[in-house]
Amino acid sequence: MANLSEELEPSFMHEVANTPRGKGVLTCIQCGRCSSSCPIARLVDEHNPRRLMEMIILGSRDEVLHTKLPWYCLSCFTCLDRCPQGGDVAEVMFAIRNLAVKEGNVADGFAAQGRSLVETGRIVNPTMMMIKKREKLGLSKGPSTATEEVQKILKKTALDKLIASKRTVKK
Amino acid sequence: MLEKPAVLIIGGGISGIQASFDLASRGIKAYLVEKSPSIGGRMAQLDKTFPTMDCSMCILAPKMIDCSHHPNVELLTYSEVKEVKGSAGNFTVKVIKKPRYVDLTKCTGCGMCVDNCPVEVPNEFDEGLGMRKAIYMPFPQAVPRAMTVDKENCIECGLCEKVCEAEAVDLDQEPEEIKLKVGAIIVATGFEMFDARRISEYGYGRYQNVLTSLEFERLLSASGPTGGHIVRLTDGGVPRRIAFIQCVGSRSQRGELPYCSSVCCTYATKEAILIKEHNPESEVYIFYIDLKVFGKGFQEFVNRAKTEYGVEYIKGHPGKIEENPKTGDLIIRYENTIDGKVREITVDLVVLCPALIPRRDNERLAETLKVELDEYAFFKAKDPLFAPINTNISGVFMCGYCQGPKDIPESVAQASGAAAKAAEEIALTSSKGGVDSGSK
Amino acid sequence: MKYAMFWGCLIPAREPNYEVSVRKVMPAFGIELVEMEGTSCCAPFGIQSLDYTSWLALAARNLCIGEEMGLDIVTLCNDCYESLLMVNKMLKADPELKNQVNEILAEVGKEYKGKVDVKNMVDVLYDDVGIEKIKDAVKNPFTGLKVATQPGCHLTKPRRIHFGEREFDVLDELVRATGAETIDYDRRQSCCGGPLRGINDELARDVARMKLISMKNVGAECIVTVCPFCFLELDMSQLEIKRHFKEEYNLPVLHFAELLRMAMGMKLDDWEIKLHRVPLNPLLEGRLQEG
Amino acid sequence: MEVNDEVRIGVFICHCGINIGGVVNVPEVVEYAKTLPGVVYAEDNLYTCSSVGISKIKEGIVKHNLNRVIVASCTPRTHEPLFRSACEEAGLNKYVFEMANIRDQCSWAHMHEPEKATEKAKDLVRMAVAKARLLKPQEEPEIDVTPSALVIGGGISGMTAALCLANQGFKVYIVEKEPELGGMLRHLYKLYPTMQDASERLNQVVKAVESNKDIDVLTSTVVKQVKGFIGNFKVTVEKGNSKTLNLDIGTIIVATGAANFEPIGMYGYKQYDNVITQLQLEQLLKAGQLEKPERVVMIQCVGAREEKGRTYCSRICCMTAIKNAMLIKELYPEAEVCIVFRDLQTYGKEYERCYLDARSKFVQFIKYVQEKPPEVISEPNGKLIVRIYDALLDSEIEVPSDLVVLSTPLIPHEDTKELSQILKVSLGPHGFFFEAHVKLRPIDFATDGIYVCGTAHSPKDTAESVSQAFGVASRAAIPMAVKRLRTEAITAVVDENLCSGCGTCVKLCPYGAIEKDEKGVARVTEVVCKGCGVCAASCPERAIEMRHFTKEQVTAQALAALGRAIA
Repeated sequence: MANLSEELEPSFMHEVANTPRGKGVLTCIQCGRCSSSCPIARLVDEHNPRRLMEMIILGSRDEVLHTKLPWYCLSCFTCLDRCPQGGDVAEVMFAIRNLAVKEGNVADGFAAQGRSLVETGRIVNPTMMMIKKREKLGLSKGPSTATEEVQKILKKTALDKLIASKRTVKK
Repeated sequence: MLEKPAVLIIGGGISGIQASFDLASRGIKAYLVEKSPSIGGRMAQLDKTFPTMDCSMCILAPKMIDCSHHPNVELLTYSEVKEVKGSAGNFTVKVIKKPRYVDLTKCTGCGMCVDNCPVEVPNEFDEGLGMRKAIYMPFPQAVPRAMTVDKENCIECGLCEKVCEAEAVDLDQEPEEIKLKVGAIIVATGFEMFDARRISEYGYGRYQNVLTSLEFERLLSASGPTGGHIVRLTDGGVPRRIAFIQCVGSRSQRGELPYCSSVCCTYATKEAILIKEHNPESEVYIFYIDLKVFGKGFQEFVNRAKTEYGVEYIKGHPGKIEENPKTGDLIIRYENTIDGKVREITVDLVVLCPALIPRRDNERLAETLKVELDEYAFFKAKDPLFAPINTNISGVFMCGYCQGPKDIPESVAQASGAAAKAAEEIALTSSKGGVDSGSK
Repeated sequence: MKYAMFWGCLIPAREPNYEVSVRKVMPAFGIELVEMEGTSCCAPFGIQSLDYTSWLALAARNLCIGEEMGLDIVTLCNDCYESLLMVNKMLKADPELKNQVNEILAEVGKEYKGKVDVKNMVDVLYDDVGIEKIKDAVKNPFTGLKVATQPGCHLTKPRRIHFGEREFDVLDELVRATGAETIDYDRRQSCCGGPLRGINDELARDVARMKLISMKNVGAECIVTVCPFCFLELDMSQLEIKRHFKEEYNLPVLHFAELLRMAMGMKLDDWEIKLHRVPLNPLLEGRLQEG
Repeated sequence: MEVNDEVRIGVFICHCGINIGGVVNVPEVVEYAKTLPGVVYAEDNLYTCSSVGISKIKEGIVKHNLNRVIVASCTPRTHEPLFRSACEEAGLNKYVFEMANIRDQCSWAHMHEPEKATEKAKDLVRMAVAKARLLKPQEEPEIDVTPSALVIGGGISGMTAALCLANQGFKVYIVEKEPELGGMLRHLYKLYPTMQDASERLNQVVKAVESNKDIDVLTSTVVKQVKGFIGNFKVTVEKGNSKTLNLDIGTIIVATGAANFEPIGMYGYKQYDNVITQLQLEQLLKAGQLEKPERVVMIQCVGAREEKGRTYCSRICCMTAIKNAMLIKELYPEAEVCIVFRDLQTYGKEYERCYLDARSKFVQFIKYVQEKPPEVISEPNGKLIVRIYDALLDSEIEVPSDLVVLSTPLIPHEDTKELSQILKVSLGPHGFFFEAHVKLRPIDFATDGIYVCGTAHSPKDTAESVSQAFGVASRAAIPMAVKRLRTEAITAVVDENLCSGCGTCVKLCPYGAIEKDEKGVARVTEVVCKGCGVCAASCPERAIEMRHFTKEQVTAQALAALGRAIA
């Protein structure tokens, strides 16, 4: 396991707890039920939700936000189901991802989804071939999309700028 | 005013017995009301006790006998408190003696009736693992040493009545109402076990080889359903690998019990040592969150389990248990949080340590006594630090697990404390009441 | 019963067969699905991972459309359901949060009032239609067919954990209504692996594989799901696993709407059958085409 | 019927339903008993312990002029008192009664060999007859109990016990070696879990004690000498090492509390001035002298739960650390607090919630393992670095800190050894007082009339100490309420001319019932003796004998067992 003795920032715990969906980190008693239930932790050693919570408590901000750690989670809520503290490990995961994205650390797949959302108002759009097939079957081209309204909203929430500023990830 | 000072004690477990014996020994009449057919409480179900490994019944039975033989103690078993009126120093209590359908003065507990009774039902004393007849004595050392007829399951064939040489069976006995005048009341109703079925990921109630610790204690006991042999319930074989899981329902903020039941880490250690004594090559694992070793001699007890017996303590609460339907083996998924590795281990038997919770009928009893319960439904102390034994009603005291999680020595000490507070109450109210009780 | 139909984007774009089945089955039970104009992405977990406020705003905007139509919204896809349901509940419970969101919605002249509810197709079938009516409509029961259901995490877990709502077995009961048998397999409540598609495809495939193994162990013959993500994942990963691990599972994946449609005697068109990467024909010859 | 006249023994043999009768041929044993010398009457009955059986014994004694009675049935442990009182009610001294256990030690043990079991039953009856012939009546001495209690230690435990006893109408003396009452609570600021103010609540109790006319408070006073036994203790106390007082005491309560361990040489204590103990921190908080720390690191189990030596867990340090952490957060919200622990002892109903409250206030919790304890290093600028191996992250981390607080265990006071000798009570492996039975007599001593409560018994918090204090108030009240005690009749007797004065018996007696007199001869205080027989068995000169189990009687039984005819 990496040596964590680089700069530890105790304020990181405060930062995550005050991020929406992040306050669950404070209820964690390190019991290990989430990591032993997580389908990903079973397959991959790097991903361990319990250890991630301990890293947040300790304040290893750099290790958590500037690596691939936030991007293993399936958001399948099994950990949330098993956590005796009603703590929100899965919810905290979203908080860390939001913070990571602010620092330019975005998993490629989600960045692509973001771009498609900003351009078309949807993540997935029917291909030309699919549109032809749908029309042949008497179906509409697909549900109508209020793209401009979406773009106005995303300008207000500055999601467009957020995705544009992607920086390379450390590990 | 009271002719003779008397105290009502509700609950015949070790706390109730100790409080009654203390009061009786100093000349105060003790009415000990116990809901089940015999006093003895939870301790009677245990095989051994920590940290000394005394056989539980061997140190409990003499106390039960001394208590029941004491001239100042009146045992009201198979009875319940129905109504309480009056105030400190002068309570009037109505107790309902449920019909036992056996005359206590005649029955000597010889067991002829049991041999002839055709009806077999699961025995609550064995947590349902063993069977008992419709006419039964909960356990061999029961006090009073007499049979009780369980009318729900009795088919009224009358065989027991026929074979009883002492003519003690009386199948048309009626409930009896008794009125008592007491100066103080002590509540000692003990605890129940959290229903481990509610933690569905551990499969209790679905997987046969997942037991609760009290069921396992019955397997360990010589008076238990297997005469003290530890067996797998699926195939009756001797289990080689056994895992204990702590905090099942305890320390949980998601709708189960948010507190620590205090005794499970230590009794799990005891049961682990007993397994190793029964079968030295067996492997025993204890999965825990924080090992609670705070009591006198507890840490040394755990050290012995680790070094002398080789019990393995793993800091990591398992996420799930799966059953191999063919073999009945159990696959535990856990993370050893010390080395951060997520692993699987296959064991023959899993023993869950469920939370210990207040008795369900504490609500009804609290209403009868007009005492407050706390948010867990334990009885609420007037002041947790300086008046832990007083309730909000003067003259009504409490001791043992019904006040909060504690082990046997703390319950016994607190039971003596309740006896002191009751005696103090009687001394104060009787001196106020004019007639000098002579003890000043 | 009338509902505002929120199709989402994955079903119309990738699985029109699911849409066709729904359009055929629902009217048969007197459920009228009114098209929603000018919807957008529901902001599923992918977008929630990017930005919290954008999630609330986008989901709330969609909810406003339902409010303007005065109809409760019905969704098919688990992710649309989870996103709209959670935002709907959060905004109803937290007026301060609602005002924040309405400030953003003001940009597009909309205001969230919290007048409608969000339902999933499974709830509509179970509550409004009811098991008995479904059983009556079944002409071609799948007696003996061993089905492993995949209700999906986003449909069942958040609402049960956060709001203590309904357990898993709603989909099982619906499947049994079509005459089929549902099997309990150990990894029933675990994830299909879909959300990691595009992020870590091998990992997604391995998670799916764990689930397939668990289904095969108990003798499942096919998989029935309601979520397009689970459908794609469990369907496509069987081919990848065959290539990579040389293991064959041959568990055809069906949307419940398709299963119900066939049980009601309607036949699937060829193009719909072709959209299932794991061939349906072992399922079709034996049972489905007589009706 | 005088006992020393001709021996007339009656033998009552029990079927115990099928428990004995189902294996042993009881009528055959009855006939055999009639052939034994001294036996004038023998009979069997289905249940000797039933009301019918008891009346048959009484009738037998009168009708056949019996002066010895034997019941061959089950275990004396549960039924001897019952049969002895039957003999008493029929006018016989209850010590001319002997039991033969032909159930647990015969019919149950040899369930599958009825013939051999019957023979063994005959042997057991023959042995009982051999002994019964030599039995003599014994008397249970009675003693008066002075209704006054001595409470050693004026802390919360001692005061609570004293108040409860006084309210029950007994005279109480509190002896406190410090110049004022209060004990440990005087040094505390707030009490967990309710955060009540320690001194405010303590003063209420002290006022109640000082204003109670039945309690005499003797401060700056120590116990010098204790003579006598339960109900009749002669206690000499010394006030301000000048005046001595003699007190007549019925029961003694040890409530001497415990001391704080000074972790000299550990984690830089006394080496760096910003390394303090939890108690010192609490006093700073109480006096409002704690400057705003940037980062506080608390280390648990300092000098406790060790491999060897202080192996015990001191129970209160985790909760003390959490309480002090919360107090610091209340005073300075931006201060960071980090608790480095091994196993958090937040047991019971309330303490888990305090732990979670601390976490919700951003207190960090880091787990270390015994093999890799933290290290405290001092930087040139006076700042401290705490190097910790975080077991839950399997990695070495360094935490800068401007205040390190060590959670240390409670240890016995130095004068505990001396007090245990004065009271002749024993100490446990770690120097705390050793109770009669850890499970069922946790606050009694083996020696009657002396009780223990509070941290003198073992580390515990205020609520637990108070509960135990009320407990000893009941235990001590029992002898004082009944005013007269009947004590054990089967006691040890020392033969002066055989005793060599070696003192083995004095050392071994668990109840402190033997002392050497001026002539150096062992003297038994009969009322304290429990008749356990340890002294008799270990006396190298065979100088000590037990009443009711004399050498002659036991030899006769042994010979009978070997089948020799009874002389």
